[in-house]
Amino acid sequence: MSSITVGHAHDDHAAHAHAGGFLSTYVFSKDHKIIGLQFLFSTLIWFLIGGLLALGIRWQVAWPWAEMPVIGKMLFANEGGQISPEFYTILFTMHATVMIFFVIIPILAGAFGNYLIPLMIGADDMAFPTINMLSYWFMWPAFIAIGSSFFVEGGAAKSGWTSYPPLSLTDWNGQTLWLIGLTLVGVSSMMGSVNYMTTIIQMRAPGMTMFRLPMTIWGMFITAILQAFALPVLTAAGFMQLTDRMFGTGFFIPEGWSVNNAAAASGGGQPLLWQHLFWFYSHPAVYIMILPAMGMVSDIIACFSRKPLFGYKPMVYSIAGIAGLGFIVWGHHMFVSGMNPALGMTFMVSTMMIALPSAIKTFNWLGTVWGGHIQFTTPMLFALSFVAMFIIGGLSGIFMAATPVDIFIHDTYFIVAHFHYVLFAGTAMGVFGAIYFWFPKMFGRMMNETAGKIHFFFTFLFLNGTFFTMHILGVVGFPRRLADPYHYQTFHHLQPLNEFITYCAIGMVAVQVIFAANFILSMFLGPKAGRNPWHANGLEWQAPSPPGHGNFDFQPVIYRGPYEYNSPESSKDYYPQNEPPPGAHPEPPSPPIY
Amino acid sequence: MGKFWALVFLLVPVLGVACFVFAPVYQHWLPIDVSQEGHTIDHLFYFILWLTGVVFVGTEIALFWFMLRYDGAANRKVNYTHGSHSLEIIWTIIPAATLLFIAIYQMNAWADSKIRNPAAGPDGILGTADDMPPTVEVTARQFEWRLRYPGKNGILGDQDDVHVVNDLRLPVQEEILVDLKSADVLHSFFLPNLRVKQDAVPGMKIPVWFRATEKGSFDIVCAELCGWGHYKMKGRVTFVSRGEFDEWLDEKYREQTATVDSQVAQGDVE
Amino acid sequence: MTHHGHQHVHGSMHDDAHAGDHGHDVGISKYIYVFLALCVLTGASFFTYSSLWPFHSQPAIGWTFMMAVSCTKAMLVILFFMHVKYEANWKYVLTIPAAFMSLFLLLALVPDIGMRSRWTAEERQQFMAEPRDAGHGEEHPEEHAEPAAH
Amino acid sequence: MATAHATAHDDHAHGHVGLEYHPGLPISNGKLIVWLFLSTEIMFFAGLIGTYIVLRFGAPTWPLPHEVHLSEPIGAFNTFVLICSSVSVVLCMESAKKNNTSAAKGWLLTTFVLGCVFLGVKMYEYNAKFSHGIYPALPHSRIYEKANLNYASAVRLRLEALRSGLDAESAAIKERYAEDPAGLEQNADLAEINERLALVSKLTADAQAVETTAATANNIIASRAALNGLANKIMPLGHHPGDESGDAHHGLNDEHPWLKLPIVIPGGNMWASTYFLLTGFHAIHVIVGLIVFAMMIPMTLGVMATGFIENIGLYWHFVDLVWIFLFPLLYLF
Ligand code: HEA
Ligand code: HEA
Ligand code: CUA
Ligand SMILES: [Cu+2]
Repeated sequence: MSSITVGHAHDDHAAHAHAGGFLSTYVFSKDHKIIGLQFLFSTLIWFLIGGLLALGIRWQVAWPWAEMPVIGKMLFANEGGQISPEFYTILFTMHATVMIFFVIIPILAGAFGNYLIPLMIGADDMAFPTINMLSYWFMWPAFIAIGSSFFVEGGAAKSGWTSYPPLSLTDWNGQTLWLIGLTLVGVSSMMGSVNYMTTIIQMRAPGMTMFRLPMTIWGMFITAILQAFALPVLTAAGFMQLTDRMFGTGFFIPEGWSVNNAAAASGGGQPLLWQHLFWFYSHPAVYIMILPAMGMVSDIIACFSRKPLFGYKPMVYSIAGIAGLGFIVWGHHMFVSGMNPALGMTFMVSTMMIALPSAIKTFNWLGTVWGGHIQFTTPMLFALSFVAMFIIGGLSGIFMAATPVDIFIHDTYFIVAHFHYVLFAGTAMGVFGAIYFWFPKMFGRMMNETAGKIHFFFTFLFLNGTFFTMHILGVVGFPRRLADPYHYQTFHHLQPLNEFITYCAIGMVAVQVIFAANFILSMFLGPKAGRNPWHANGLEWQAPSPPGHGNFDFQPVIYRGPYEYNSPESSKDYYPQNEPPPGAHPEPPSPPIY
Repeated sequence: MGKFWALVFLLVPVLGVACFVFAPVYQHWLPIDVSQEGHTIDHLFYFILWLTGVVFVGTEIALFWFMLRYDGAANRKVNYTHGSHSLEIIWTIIPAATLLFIAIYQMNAWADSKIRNPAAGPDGILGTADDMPPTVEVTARQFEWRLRYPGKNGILGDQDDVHVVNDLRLPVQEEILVDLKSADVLHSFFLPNLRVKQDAVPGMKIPVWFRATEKGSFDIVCAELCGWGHYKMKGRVTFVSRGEFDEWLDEKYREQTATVDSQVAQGDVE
Repeated sequence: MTHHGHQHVHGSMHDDAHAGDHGHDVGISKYIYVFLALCVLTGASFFTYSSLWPFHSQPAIGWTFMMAVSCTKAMLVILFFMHVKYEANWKYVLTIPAAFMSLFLLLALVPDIGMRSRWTAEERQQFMAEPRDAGHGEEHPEEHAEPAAH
Repeated sequence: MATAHATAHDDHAHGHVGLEYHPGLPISNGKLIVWLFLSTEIMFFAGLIGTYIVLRFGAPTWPLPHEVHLSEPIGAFNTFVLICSSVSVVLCMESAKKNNTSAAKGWLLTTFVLGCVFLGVKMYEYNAKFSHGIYPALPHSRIYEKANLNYASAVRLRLEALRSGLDAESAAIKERYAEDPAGLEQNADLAEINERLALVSKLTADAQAVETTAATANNIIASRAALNGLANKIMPLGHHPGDESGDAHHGLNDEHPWLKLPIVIPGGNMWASTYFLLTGFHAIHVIVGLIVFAMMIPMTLGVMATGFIENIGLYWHFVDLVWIFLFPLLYLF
């Protein structure tokens, strides 16, 4: 008997089966699914804000000092509707801060991690629901700190998302709020990550061995480890910067340092110390921002290729390899920073080596598609584009890993192209795919496929128009973080290209309306999904859609890995993880409990 | 639909390659290189461009081909497999070897541009008699480049120094040694046409060296965020012959002493 | 609030956790011995401060000694007070990577921060303390460029 | 591995099924999450202590403990206090295991008191620094890295400020006694102010002399000697064998604490930055532990509570561990 059929009566099992009141059910909920959705909605709103900030950047770079249409007069009345150079620095600093700390990291770990981990491993919730709830609510003071920093005197942080001292020590209050906000995000992530690790280690369903975990869970698990080991170092560094700013310690400033003829500070430290500590976190952080997406994409690709994931174990090992190597390559952000050049040499070698596990992953994705039975659904298109785009972003990383080449392209748009390819074209596309894929589970309804495909098509086109051309800018040496690049003769002739990029960026943000409409309308109007609309194998698909409190209306018992599509053992083209093999056990070891 | 999507994905390598083919035609390419060593960096860039280009086209075309070929609508039989050991080994070893090769191949260029400091002189040891004195000291500050030449006696830090702002003149065809400093925050001394870039760090004096092969005037770009005026921290570097350089330096020195003298005469100097 | 919270009390697992413990449970005396050892070791590192310590002129010896003592103390606390001696192998999975990562961070900081006076600007040297043994005798020529120019 | 049958939820009020799990480790979830949390703490302190180590050993020089009023015996005493509290926590757990609740409560209170003693001593130590002008930075800090002209002029400025303050004070007193010359004569405050003014004028003269010598001396050695002499008079540096109290310098600042003149401590600023950062974060961890202990005081510490006591104990031992390294690094190196 297939356990999928068990408990069909519970399909409409509501998330609020028990009397708890609106507040404790939807607001201060301890249910991992509600918390996951809370993260999802918050991050999508920040995504929109981050995207609008990006348009501000693009506007200025394409038409420096031109008056912004319509909203310019509202926002920058004092400057006659133009962006001031100072505001430009705020724009990219906050764009990056929002995108990285309030969108990508929380949407991966907070939204999908929360929603999927217990469901995919067969648990009824996280190990510590209260800590889980707190990890969401710790985001709010951070949202407020960062959101309000736009309105404090001097404006929001403006030293770049990397916040290099001593510049960041001369900044106004915005920087203090930035540091506080980041510390709070850090606390939230810490609580999340220790909880996820505990849950994954301890609360797997019977039969769910580590090597039967879906790649999503592996991605989340390794990400949690990365967070746990890397983030505290950033927190420590953040506190040092805070004391440098507020109590006058001198960790990041040399003796006798003074700016604007102020009295010499006591100092005794070194600006490079921040860079080391910052990148010791932030390099692993870039993998924090991609490993969960890689995991989710692996699941989606296998599902819609109707074929087992190619090389499951190598995939797992390469995630672990990326994580391990990720800790010893941070210096590649500092090749021209004044770092000891001998150190640069060692970081160069380790950086080259980190491309290796990524190569293994890429080839295994291709291997999965090869010989499959591809269903071109929206999530699949996004997942395939993740692979196509990650290759571009990864390969541009090789240029920068080559130290001599990095001398030229460091801090040019080549870098901007690189990280938007991995972050936006990679992770964000993966996230879109994941939203389309798990939406039916989250809301019990399907998203509109046609709208999804239109969304995909234009996003894909505009995204490449925006970011691929940035490589070319970088090859000319066009520097990043520049309010008016045409100040320099060398870059005069690049303006048409920049205008083209801006048009594409506007288009890209505009087509997200389709996504937003599709998302919101489908929540209420989409066709009912049923438990397993994609005929996928994962355990989450055997639970009701949306799953009720406690997730499962039967006791999951796992018999195989999550990728048995078209297995000769099964008559269907899928073979859920908890379906008993024919003959072996007529009944699951523990009968379903209601 | 599969065919359509496959073709959309085919656009990526096609347009990508086109982008890199046409960019040089429209001068959207590496700025001209007037340095002795810059060509090694350019060479490495091209080398990596070709290598990654091949990998890029190969993988993207493979993806396109699989999408086209294994479209579910065609209802072919699925190739049920969990992977292949030998394939895994192949695609681990080949990239590993390639990457290791690039890593080793570039070391020399890195050493030339950041490790083999000409200040050490022919014997390669700092602090000996044959040390090379710096040609100029560049101090970055918000938002300008302060330049200090050692003057006639070749010693920095005395009355003889010549001070200039933003207008860096240097002799062509000579090894130039710059002492790079910062007076306030981080900046970066970027000479796109010489493939030179080095951050200026407060409290540090970092050696930078290069040799220009052609006369001409080029941008000095500040490539590290240094505040609201980062975008306008522009300087010019002009390479002239040795004779012109000496003349110019003399003239600057005369101008400078003249202004100091007149200020002293007017009692302007504290 | 009517919410009960989801404190997972894993009763049976708790027993498992101490299954291996029973053989070692020699009671309080074990802790007393460890306590005494810790006191003695604290005394030992404190001894480096007394005038009887023979290596005052070679601080490196004292440092090494003290770090060895601290590591021993740390081991005692971890093994006995934190019961790690009685835990299964998972303890290595947690502690070894953390130890390696912190060491690597430290090592990578040495060439830049530990040797930060390598490429020091004169402006910094003006304000920087001098090495103690440099004394008042030999002076660095650059240091002459002090405020005299005011 | 054998499947441990663990019931996830003890409350069945929610009306959903209790699921069976296949735990990976033979420990409770609580203990696991505490251990994971502690590994993040290891990295946190690795960042802090690592920073300290590289900054300290890369510094051109570092103050001797006495120069910054650091007392090794006090540090050793505090180490001892923390070790005792570590023992009392394990004893608390052992008692709880045996269901001896009153003994457990006793050991808990002992731990709590020991933690408070540690913090008290820490406050006393901080105070010793603050009262000598050892802060991380201006405006409170009086530390200068070397005796140069900057320093000499800072001394002069401080003396000038003192003089104008004293002048104002004496003028105020004189005004108060304007109609009472006899009372004015007997006023002890005024006498003291005059005494102080005399000292300040003398010192000002000295400082000015040093400044002129330093600025005009054609030989660096003479200039240096003059400046160092001034600094040494205000606060003598170096190790003084025999004065074990750590507080027995005899400079002007010690003889006349109201002077608060700038002092020269080579490496003192970085020392203060790192010392306060490391001990400060350690103290914060102690405080967090104490808060939890305080919350446990009303609890029944029986067998049921052992898991909880073990977990907070793990945390407390970790705090102790950090101190085990901080003590030699900060006090004895
Ligand atoms: C998700 C985020 C993410 C990811 C995954 C990566 C992945 C990589 N990154 Fe990137 N990086 C960033 C985000 C990311 N990066 C960000 C945000 C910055 C800038 C921060 C800032 O300054 O603001 C940055 C900056 C950055 C720099 C610093 C540049 C500079 O400032 O000068 C460098 C230098 O080495 C680098 C290298 C790499 C490398 C080698 C990889 C590798 O992991 C890539 C490996 C993948 C592949 C190589 C492709 C697939 C492989 C094959 C198809 C096999 C065959 C390939 C070969 C044989 C070559 N990155
Ligand atoms: C995850 C990270 C991320 C993402 C997604 C993006 C997205 C974009 N970025 Fe950004 N960017 C960074 C991270 C990111 N960026 C970082 C780290 C920097 C470096 C900053 C620094 O130098 O310090 C940077 C810098 C940077 C620059 C360089 C500025 C400079 O150096 O001067 C530029 C310039 O063009 C740019 C442009 C864009 C554009 C056009 C997008 C577009 O892709 C944006 C498109 C936006 C959307 C598509 C949002 C749509 C909204 C939704 C989908 C929500 C739907 C809503 C509901 C359902 C309610 N970015
Ligand atoms: Cu100077 Cu940017
Ligand atoms: Cu990186």
